[in-house]
Amino acid sequence: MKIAVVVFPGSNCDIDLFEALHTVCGAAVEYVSHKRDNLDGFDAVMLPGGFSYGDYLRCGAIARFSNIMPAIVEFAKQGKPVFGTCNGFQILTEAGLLPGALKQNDSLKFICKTVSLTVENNQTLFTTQYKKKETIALPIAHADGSYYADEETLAELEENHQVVFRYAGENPNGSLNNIAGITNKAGNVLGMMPHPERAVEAILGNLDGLRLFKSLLENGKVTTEEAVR
Amino acid sequence: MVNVRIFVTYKQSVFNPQGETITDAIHSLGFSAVKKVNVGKFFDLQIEPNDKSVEEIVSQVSEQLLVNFNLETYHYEVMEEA
Amino acid sequence: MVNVRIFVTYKQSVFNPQGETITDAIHSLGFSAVKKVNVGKFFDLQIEPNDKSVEEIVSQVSEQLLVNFNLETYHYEVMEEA
Amino acid sequence: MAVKVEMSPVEIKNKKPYLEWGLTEKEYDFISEKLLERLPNYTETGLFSVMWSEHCSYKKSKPVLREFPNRNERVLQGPGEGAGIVDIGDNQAVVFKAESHNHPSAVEPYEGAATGVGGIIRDIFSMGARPIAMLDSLHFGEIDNAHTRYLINEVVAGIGGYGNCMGIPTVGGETTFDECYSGNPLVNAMCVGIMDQKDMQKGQAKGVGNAVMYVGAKTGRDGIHGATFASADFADDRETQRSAVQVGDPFMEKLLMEACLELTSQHKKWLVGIQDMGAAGIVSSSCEMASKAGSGMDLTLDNVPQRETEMSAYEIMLSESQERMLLCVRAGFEEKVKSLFKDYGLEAVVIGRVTDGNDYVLRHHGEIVTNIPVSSLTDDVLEEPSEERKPERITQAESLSNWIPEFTDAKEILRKLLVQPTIASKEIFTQTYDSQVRTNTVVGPGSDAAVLRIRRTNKALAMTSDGNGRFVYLDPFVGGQIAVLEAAANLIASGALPLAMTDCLNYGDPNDPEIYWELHQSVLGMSEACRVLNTPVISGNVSLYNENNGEAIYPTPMVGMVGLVKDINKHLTNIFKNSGAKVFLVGNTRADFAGSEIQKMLTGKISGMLNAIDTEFESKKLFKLLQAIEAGLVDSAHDLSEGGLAVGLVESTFSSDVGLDIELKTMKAQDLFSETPGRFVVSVTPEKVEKFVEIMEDDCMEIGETTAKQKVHLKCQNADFEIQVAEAQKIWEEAIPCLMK
Ligand SMILES: Nc1ncnc2c1ncn2[C@@H]1O[C@H](COP(=O)(O)OP(=O)(O)O)[C@@H](O)[C@H]1O
Ligand SMILES: [Mg+2]
Repeated sequence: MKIAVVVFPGSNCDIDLFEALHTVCGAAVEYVSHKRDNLDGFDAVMLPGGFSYGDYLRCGAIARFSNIMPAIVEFAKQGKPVFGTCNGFQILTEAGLLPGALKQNDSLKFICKTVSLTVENNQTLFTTQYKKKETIALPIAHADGSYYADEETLAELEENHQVVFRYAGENPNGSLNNIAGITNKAGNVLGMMPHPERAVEAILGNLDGLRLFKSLLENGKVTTEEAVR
Repeated sequence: MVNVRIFVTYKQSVFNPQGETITDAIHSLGFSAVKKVNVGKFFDLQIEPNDKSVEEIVSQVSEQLLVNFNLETYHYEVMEEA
Repeated sequence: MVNVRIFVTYKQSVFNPQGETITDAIHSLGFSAVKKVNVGKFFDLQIEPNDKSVEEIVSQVSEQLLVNFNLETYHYEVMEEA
Repeated sequence: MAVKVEMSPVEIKNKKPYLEWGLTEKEYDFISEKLLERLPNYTETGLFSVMWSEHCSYKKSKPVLREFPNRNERVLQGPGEGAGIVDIGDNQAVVFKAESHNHPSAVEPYEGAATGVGGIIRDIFSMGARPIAMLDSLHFGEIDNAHTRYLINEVVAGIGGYGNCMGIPTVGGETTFDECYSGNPLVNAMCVGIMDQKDMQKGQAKGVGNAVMYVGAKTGRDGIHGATFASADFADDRETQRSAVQVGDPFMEKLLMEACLELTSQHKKWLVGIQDMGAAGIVSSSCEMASKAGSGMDLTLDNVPQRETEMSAYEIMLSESQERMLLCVRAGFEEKVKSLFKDYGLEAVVIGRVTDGNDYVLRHHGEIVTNIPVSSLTDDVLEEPSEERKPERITQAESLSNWIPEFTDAKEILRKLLVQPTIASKEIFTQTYDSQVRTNTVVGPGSDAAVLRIRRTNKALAMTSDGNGRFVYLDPFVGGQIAVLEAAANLIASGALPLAMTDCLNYGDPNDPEIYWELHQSVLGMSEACRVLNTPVISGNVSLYNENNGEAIYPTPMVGMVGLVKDINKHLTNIFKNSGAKVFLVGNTRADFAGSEIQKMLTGKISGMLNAIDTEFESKKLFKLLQAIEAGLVDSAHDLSEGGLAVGLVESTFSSDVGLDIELKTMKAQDLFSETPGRFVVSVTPEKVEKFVEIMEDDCMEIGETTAKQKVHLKCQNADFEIQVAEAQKIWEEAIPCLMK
């Protein structure tokens, strides 16, 4: 399985994803420039955190128009795994690959800390190595992570089990339904504000993110259809 | 050259934490006369219409880029000549 | 109740990277007719004037809180009745 | 904007506009009579006024800075370049420097702090190093008024706003509060980078015919006379469209950084030299690059990318617009460099060439607007001898006996100390900094020093920034020693060997002989400690004229120090790990209350003399402790500073599972709060105690043990009390959030 880590101007967690996948998990990974127009030869694509285009206008709003985006949309339509963390999640919502939007934290401040999450759905490509309802801890680092969707969308998300991670205990940013991460309906696109790639090594004090990448690497071997439920 | 001002605000149903924080701050400065604050942003566009009309340009730019319809809504005004 | 809209913009000489980035994005969408974009924010205040006049309140709130005079400047409009 | 008609050379001589720009009459006369042998024109006078400012020339502080040791076997680059460089083995090097942005932050706290961060980051990547961490050293007034709260909120947001966007973790720093900083906050930022030694760059422009290239943001009128501007200038600026405030664009800088790093690491053949444009923009970077190489330079200002219209040569040269770099590119490789930058969406432009000789020539609109020797800007600055005088307050204090605290309820004192802003948790600030991006942060904000692993090695770097203006105010020499000692102690507590240091020297008006004496004495104290610890000063920055309503701030040198952790698995934090460990106090405790937190808390002011420090003795003790840590004998270590032993003990239980049972047979209650420097609380598992004591000898004293109960029991000669860990932690955590409301 070969994974693309997309680099937008202003991405800054690209190296973190790369190292987590490559150095820690031993996966085949390649940086892919936003200028490229195809994802030929890749089996999964990851959108890193950071401040693409300075987060000017809205977070992720301008990145959505980069050259690589049509290829990512097509990739997602084909049911292949697409993952976005933090700014990557924001880009996925702006691009319409995930429903809803991320707005400014209720505190109006950037917040970097480790939060508790409940794994709500362990049947996705990305979460099979977690237990359902398991509580894990992952770092967050964002100023605009308050998930919003209208009531109808929220109801649909809940009904389809698209909410994958929920803040447990304190809600750090005001997200509706305590949502920290969601998939699309088909389950092959996951976006989340927390940073699993920052929690894959014992020396950094947290291993709870590791199983997300391991799940994907394991499930990548089987076809997407089979892996989703 | 046409100058257009596009106003973007959160939809009424969406909680805007800024508005409340600012209202509180205004009250703590002693201005109890201010009952409510809403915050929005605006974009001033200088447009030199070519094949498309100003309305077309404004609505397309707004819809494709400037406004996120999950959260926001917009309207615009054509300003006086530059 | 009086509704006031306060417009806050960067001073002309202040470097505003947002505007340029947005202009570039608009051009890459193919709208070359848009020559320039400026970004600003606005505050809609609902005011129930008491001892102070609306002008006094608006100018004081703007100067003490809403506007950073190092970089920004403002003007306001009284809107129609709510 | 109307074009201003510039004064003629004769008008300049008569009307003396340069006085306002910071040049003295004596300097002006020296320039026109001795250096140029003619009257300088408007542009030239402007160039001299910024290049001869304290900010660029260090004319006041240079004699003092010469005291600093700046070499040892590890130093690859000392002061004189964008940043200093130190060998860390494996053909790698660490690069670091600190910079102050006090005055800009007082005027416009968000952008002032943000552009301070942006500037210091450019200093690091201009050396060819990848910035890996930021630290900040902040000093504000007391949190008892809206303006201070505003300054704090904005400064902290500015530092986070820039660093977060750049993807450089802000991992450490310090924040203190004292009335003397209320109108003049100190905002110092330090950046640490890492590089392969083969990628080392210099800010030099050599080789006749090589290109001088400009890259990055366009030039505007921002920050003109940034070095000399005063807040008063802004009061009347409300109605105008003009603003001299520099605005940062971290997105632009991120692109600039990645592009420059690609250039310095992969295309060394193309590049001769590189330097960032900091204070005094194009003029200082270009003439310094020429001066270092002994070259001349010929620049055409019409080629400088500009974002405002009708800028004069004077304005173009003096602008302090951010996010710009100057390159010297080997002739023939200009197009290659352009296309590299274009790939990142940036424009690189040839603005001139390196020339033979020593002439600094500027052309604008077809005219030569400047033609002066390069060296007249960089080397011929008149160093002015400064007067020095020991302040009256110190002479007086010498004859008085020192204050000793008196109280009955030690527990109440401890509780009150824990909520003093300088001691209380700073998490409300540090959690707005991304401290983890790039996933190397092993220890982030909150411990004695931050620790970052170096990928693909077994090593780590520890880093800290420290300063304590109160001590320096009471006794500049000893205070200077303590500042260095404390930084080293923070590194050692983390398991690192101190390598070298940088500094920001924040003082008042140096024309005041008492202030100059403080500057001189404190640098002597710092230098002495540096020599003994073998931590040379490899870079630094001076910020003078820090005054608030005519009152100087405390003399506040900030020390930024970096250390090497040889085995990452041996690094330590300040938090106790296990119950049943033996707790030791390392270092002797004296009655050191002058300038202490308890003195300030109980008397509302600071006073007295500091006890002398034997740095040789302190250094031996520090290195013994490091030896014990490197031998894996120690579980946790915390160096003691503000609040003394009692505060240090309690802090080390926070967020752990353990409590403490401590008995101090030799101490009275007041000693719990003494701030004798060079002390540590360490915990050692019982089976390692013997070996630990063998190394530490009588520099350590067993004082109790960690327990499984969640409370701290403290007993000394005349006090015996308990405090719940949860309760202590809660008041410590809530103190600043509560004050900031
Ligand atoms: N207090 C100091 N201690 C040691 N070196 C200093 C000090 N102040 C300045 N320097 C050195 O002098 C040189 C010029 O400093 P500075 O003008 O602040 O650099 P920059 O141009 O990057 O802003 C640098 O090499 C710096 O490290
Ligand atoms: Mg410490």
